[in-house]
Amino acid sequence: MSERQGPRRQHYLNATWGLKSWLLTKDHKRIAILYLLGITVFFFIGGLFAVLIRLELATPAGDMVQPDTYNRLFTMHGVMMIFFFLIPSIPAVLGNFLIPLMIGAKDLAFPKLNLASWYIYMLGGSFALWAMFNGGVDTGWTFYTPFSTTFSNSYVIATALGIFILGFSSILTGLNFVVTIHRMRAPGLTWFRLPLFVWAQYATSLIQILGTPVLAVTILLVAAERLLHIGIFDPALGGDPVLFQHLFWFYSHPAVYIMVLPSMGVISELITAFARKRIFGYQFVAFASIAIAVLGFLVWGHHMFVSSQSVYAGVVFSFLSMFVAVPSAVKVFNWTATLYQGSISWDTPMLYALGFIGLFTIGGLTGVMLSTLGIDIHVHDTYFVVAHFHYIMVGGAIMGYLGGLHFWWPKITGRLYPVFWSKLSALMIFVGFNLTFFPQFLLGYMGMPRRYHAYPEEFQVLNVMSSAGATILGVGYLIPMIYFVWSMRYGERASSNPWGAVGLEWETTSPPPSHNFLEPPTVDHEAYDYVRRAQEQRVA
Amino acid sequence: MSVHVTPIRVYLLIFGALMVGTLLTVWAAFLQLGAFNDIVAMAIAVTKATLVVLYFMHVRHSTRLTKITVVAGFLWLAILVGLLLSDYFTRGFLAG
Amino acid sequence: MISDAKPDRQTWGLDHQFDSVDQQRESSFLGMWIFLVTEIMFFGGLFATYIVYRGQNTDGFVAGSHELDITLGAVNTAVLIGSSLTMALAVWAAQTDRRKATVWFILATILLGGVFLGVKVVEYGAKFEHHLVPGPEFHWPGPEKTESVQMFFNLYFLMTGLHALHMIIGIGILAVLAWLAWRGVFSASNHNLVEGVGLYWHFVDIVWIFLFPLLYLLGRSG
Amino acid sequence: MNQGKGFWESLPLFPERASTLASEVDTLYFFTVAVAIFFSLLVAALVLYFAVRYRRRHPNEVGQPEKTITWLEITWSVIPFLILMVMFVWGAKVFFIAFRPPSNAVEYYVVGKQWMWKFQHPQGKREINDLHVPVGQPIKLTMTSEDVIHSFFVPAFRIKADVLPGRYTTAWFEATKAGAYHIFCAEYCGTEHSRMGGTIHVMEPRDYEAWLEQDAPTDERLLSGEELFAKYVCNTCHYPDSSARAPILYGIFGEQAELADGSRVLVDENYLRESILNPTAKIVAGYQALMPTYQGQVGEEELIQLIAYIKGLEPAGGGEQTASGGSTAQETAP
Ligand code: HEA
Ligand code: HEA
Ligand code: HEC
Ligand code: CUA
Ligand SMILES: [Cu+2]
Repeated sequence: MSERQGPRRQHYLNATWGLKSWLLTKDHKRIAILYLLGITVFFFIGGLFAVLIRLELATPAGDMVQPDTYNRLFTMHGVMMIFFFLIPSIPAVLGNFLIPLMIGAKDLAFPKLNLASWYIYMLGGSFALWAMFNGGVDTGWTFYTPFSTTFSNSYVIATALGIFILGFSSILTGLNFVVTIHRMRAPGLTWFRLPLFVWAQYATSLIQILGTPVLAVTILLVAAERLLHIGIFDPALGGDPVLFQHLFWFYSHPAVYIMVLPSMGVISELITAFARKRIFGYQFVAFASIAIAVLGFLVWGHHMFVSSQSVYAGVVFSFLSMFVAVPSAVKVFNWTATLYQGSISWDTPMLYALGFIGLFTIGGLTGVMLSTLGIDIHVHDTYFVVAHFHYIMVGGAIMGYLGGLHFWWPKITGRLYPVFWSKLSALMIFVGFNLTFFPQFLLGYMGMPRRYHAYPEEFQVLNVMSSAGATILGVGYLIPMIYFVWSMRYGERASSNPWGAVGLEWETTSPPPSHNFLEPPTVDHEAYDYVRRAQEQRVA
Repeated sequence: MSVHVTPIRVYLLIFGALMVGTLLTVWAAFLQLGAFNDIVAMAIAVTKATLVVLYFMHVRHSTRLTKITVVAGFLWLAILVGLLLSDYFTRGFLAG
Repeated sequence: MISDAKPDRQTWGLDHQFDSVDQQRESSFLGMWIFLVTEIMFFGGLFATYIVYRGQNTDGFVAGSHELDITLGAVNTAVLIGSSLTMALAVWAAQTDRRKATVWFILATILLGGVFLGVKVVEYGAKFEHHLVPGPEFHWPGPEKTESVQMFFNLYFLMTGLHALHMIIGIGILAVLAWLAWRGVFSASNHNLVEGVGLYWHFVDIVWIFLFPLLYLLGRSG
Repeated sequence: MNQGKGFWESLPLFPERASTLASEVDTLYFFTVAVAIFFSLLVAALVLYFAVRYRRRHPNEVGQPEKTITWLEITWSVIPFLILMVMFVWGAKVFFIAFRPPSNAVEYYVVGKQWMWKFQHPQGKREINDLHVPVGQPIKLTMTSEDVIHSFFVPAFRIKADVLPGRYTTAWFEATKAGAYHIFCAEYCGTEHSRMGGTIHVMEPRDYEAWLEQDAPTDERLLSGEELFAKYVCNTCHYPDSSARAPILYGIFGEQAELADGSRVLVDENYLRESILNPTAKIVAGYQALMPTYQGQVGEEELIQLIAYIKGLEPAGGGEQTASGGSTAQETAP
């Protein structure tokens, strides 16, 4: 791998060899790569299900697969994408790799725990895969009772157990990050000198710590009810199915911010690096992350406006939902303002960042529409909701993930990827994405319910557009797969700072040495100080 | 960093208080207080838990960060229960 | 300059990622506390469920709670608080370099924990005999709706069961800890592990401090 | 269906509007869409403009130093917040309209079941998956499920409400336009969820009357509430001068019941349901817990009949005569 040019330099990738050196590694950078492998596999499995969903929906009659199969497809699509791909994606891959580098530490606070988290993640994933190969689950990713506890004839417990196990991985990762960010910062690196990605990860970790345990008990209760036939949520046995929904969304609404906050952190890094400018309103952006994490816990009831929850609770949750939008707006406006008078390059990561801003805004604004009570009555559980969350999760969170991957790939592997192909695929993803999901807003307002395997004929045109878009989108996702793998062997070597960005991670070599820094860094300036850097360069 | 060593006397004192609290809560459970029974029982439990947290778990002599962490834990639990009850308490208000 | 030759790196148990013993100590305690916060939320979900269902099935819950043995419950509370005391003393002993005392206090904690679990087994057994274990065998003769009473016992078994599971895990960890203490691993400058386990044990005690009134006492006067 | 239409006409972009609620929801929707479009375009335009206008011209260029402008931050927090508050208040208003049936609403019953909808008209006529209703008449649906959670959704009316097992939920609408509209089940409920639909036929009142006169299309006749009241021997305890033994049920609906523990509850469908299935949960003041539970004996549809019967019992004095007049007996359809 490294015998090609120049003297062989030791770095974390070639420090030791052999499978065992990877499977027993405690180096956060290697663990990040282990996660990258797992996550990519789950993404493509989830994507494969999406392809089948879109194929089925190309025609109104439910003719390609049986209804039961279709129900399994969207359930496993949702489960794979949310729990096994998006929630761990940025934290476990980029967060793991970058947090110690960005704060000038040798590793996370608990490296062994970090490795254990990966094994727990894989174990949870194996359970879910096992359930999948045995026939899957058909409850929807939301596992609503009493369907999931009493009526479904599928592998509910195995899948739920997979998610339960995975939850520990998520909790432990969050715990590790919080301790690391509190206790391991380099001398001089005060909170307000931290990169915003670190702030975002910190906020994310808080949600993982405070929310995930509630999901864990909820899953236990579902499993207990299903296994032992005791009534916990089943009204036939004296339970209340709406209580399940409360407990589920207490975790799962904040969880959507687990998915998007890290992505927002990445975007802050990308915008500053490619505008070569300190971010506009640093403190506001930093605190917005925390505000989103905290307020995110107060709004879960907006998923239950028509669930027979009390009308007054609905009003309270709608009111509170409006507050989450404000810190999100602050972020969007600050990113935009950062571009003003910047020095903007159109490198591939920046394309993703710009795409993120637009698509997240659309997704977020439609989210606000959903939290408006009068509208949600009509569009709840229709394709409007499906469009909303794909705009944020695919158009937003995944754009951030891919942008980040393209940005730090040279740091991670020490190689560059082909510019043309990367820009082409970014464009394809953007176009394909909008074609797939924009028609779904229209479908939703028309009244097409979600989780429908067959639908009335008048919805077909828009569905065909959506399926066509998904094809473009799918190919758009395959291309990076190919050139990333290609670049590891044939890519041009990257310098330690190929983008001319500031940040501690760019001050060490690409790829970094096992202990991250040859000299332990100290910090005496703010984040994103491009002006100072330019002056230093002029002096030099 | 100096480690604060709590003297044995304090531990025994707290233990005594917890025992008294246990007896008290059993005794109070049989008083006819109506809805106040629940409140008294919970108040005693909270007091006991606070003593354990502050002294057995040394939070009284811990860093501010630890204190914040503990408070956050209970605060979030309060959020869960509070907003949950906002539904259950107002069900059926809008009947007819 | 921080280098591998820094003196305190030679002290027992300073991991490579840390620069100093203090940093390591603070990190492990923060980690432990955060873990306990997750435990609060974990049991919190159960408490929330309990509150909601108690509101919906008050008569069934009151009737169910009358089936529990207050004496056993109170004795167990005392036992568990006692074990918290011995645990606290074990920490104290470790902090003040008393090796033997540390071992003995840990063993006492294990013993009390065992007593607690033993009493729990007796209580569970009685429920089996009286057909109060949720499931097909469940039988409730009283006028209250069977489902309501059964819901009480669902939660009773889930909450005390998960609590007992935490105790069992705790006892396992304590056993290892006792062995380490006996080997003389801990000292005035190195007792983080004892303290960490102590935090866990006290937390389990706190859970019981709430479970006892909620399950055994509420509605007794009515 | 789309024959003879051009592409744009066959591309449905907007649902039919056939209830009084529909225009309320649509107006609110247009407002929020306008807000969404405005901000999306604003952000997109600024991003693109800046990205072009300030593109990097030589490799070592850096951006201008940034300054924090606090008033700007406050402005762009407060303005969205105010807009959001407008959306919230307006949305809540529409929501209350949607969930508070007018007092002159006529009551229909809906039972959801994997995977069909069963309806019952106030006159006692029953249908499956098709529902016929008159134009211009507010209609309240009282709904329950026999198995899992379903959701009653009529896009053309802009109404949706989950239908839960074990309790009653409500929705209401007033149709404004004759025609046939989709009914969907909007809450995922298992295998045939996507086929758990039907059609709501909105008819001119005259046509509706005529339709009601026709023979019931359904098969076996269910016992009426009154008959069930006798079948389950409710009348052995609850009869007009039984007051010593069990409460009189005449005129209790919609009133406050006084309970043994001193509290009061509103007598609504869910209360009646609980009184029948779980009588000990709330004991009426002055009575013993004598009443047996009917859990497992009375089916969902029978329960609906019973509750409808009790609701129809006019206040005391009206006597037996009035009671059956207001009941669900099919024979007495006006
Ligand atoms: C990453 C994931 C993610 C994120 C970040 C969000 C963010 C938001 N979501 Fe979304 N949501 C989901 C994922 C996500 N959501 C999923 C998966 C579901 C479906 C679950 C299921 O049922 O399967 C869902 C469903 C969902 C519903 C339930 C719909 C229903 O089932 O009926 C609601 C209702 O309120 C909602 C609201 C919101 C709001 C208000 C935000 C806010 O946080 C958005 C804030 C952002 C902005 C507002 C944009 C930026 C602001 C500006 C540019 C300034 C101008 C703004 C104004 C003037 C308002 N979401
Ligand atoms: C992170 C989350 C995430 C992501 C990334 C996606 C990605 C996609 N989703 Fe999904 N989606 C959800 C989360 C996500 N989704 C959730 C939570 C639900 C709700 C589930 C529920 O109701 O319970 C849902 C539901 C959902 C539905 C609604 C189903 C229904 O209600 O009936 C649809 C329909 O179009 C859909 C489509 C898509 C498409 C086209 C993509 C595309 O972006 C995917 C593109 C990726 C690929 C296409 C993979 C690329 C790989 C290849 C092309 C190789 C394929 C290999 C072979 C063919 C051998 N999704
Ligand atoms: C054995 C006697 C008995 C029978 C049979 C009986 N009930 Fe009752 N019912 C009572 C008594 C006593 C009460 C008051 C105590 C209580 O609330 O449980 C009552 C209360 C009620 C209430 C609440 C009344 C209020 O004022 O709030 C309703 C409704 C009711 N019964 C309906 C029925 C129906 C319907 C049936 C038959 C399916 C029935 N009952 C059969 C004895 C009976
Ligand atoms: Cu019934 Cu979906
Ligand atoms: Cu949400």
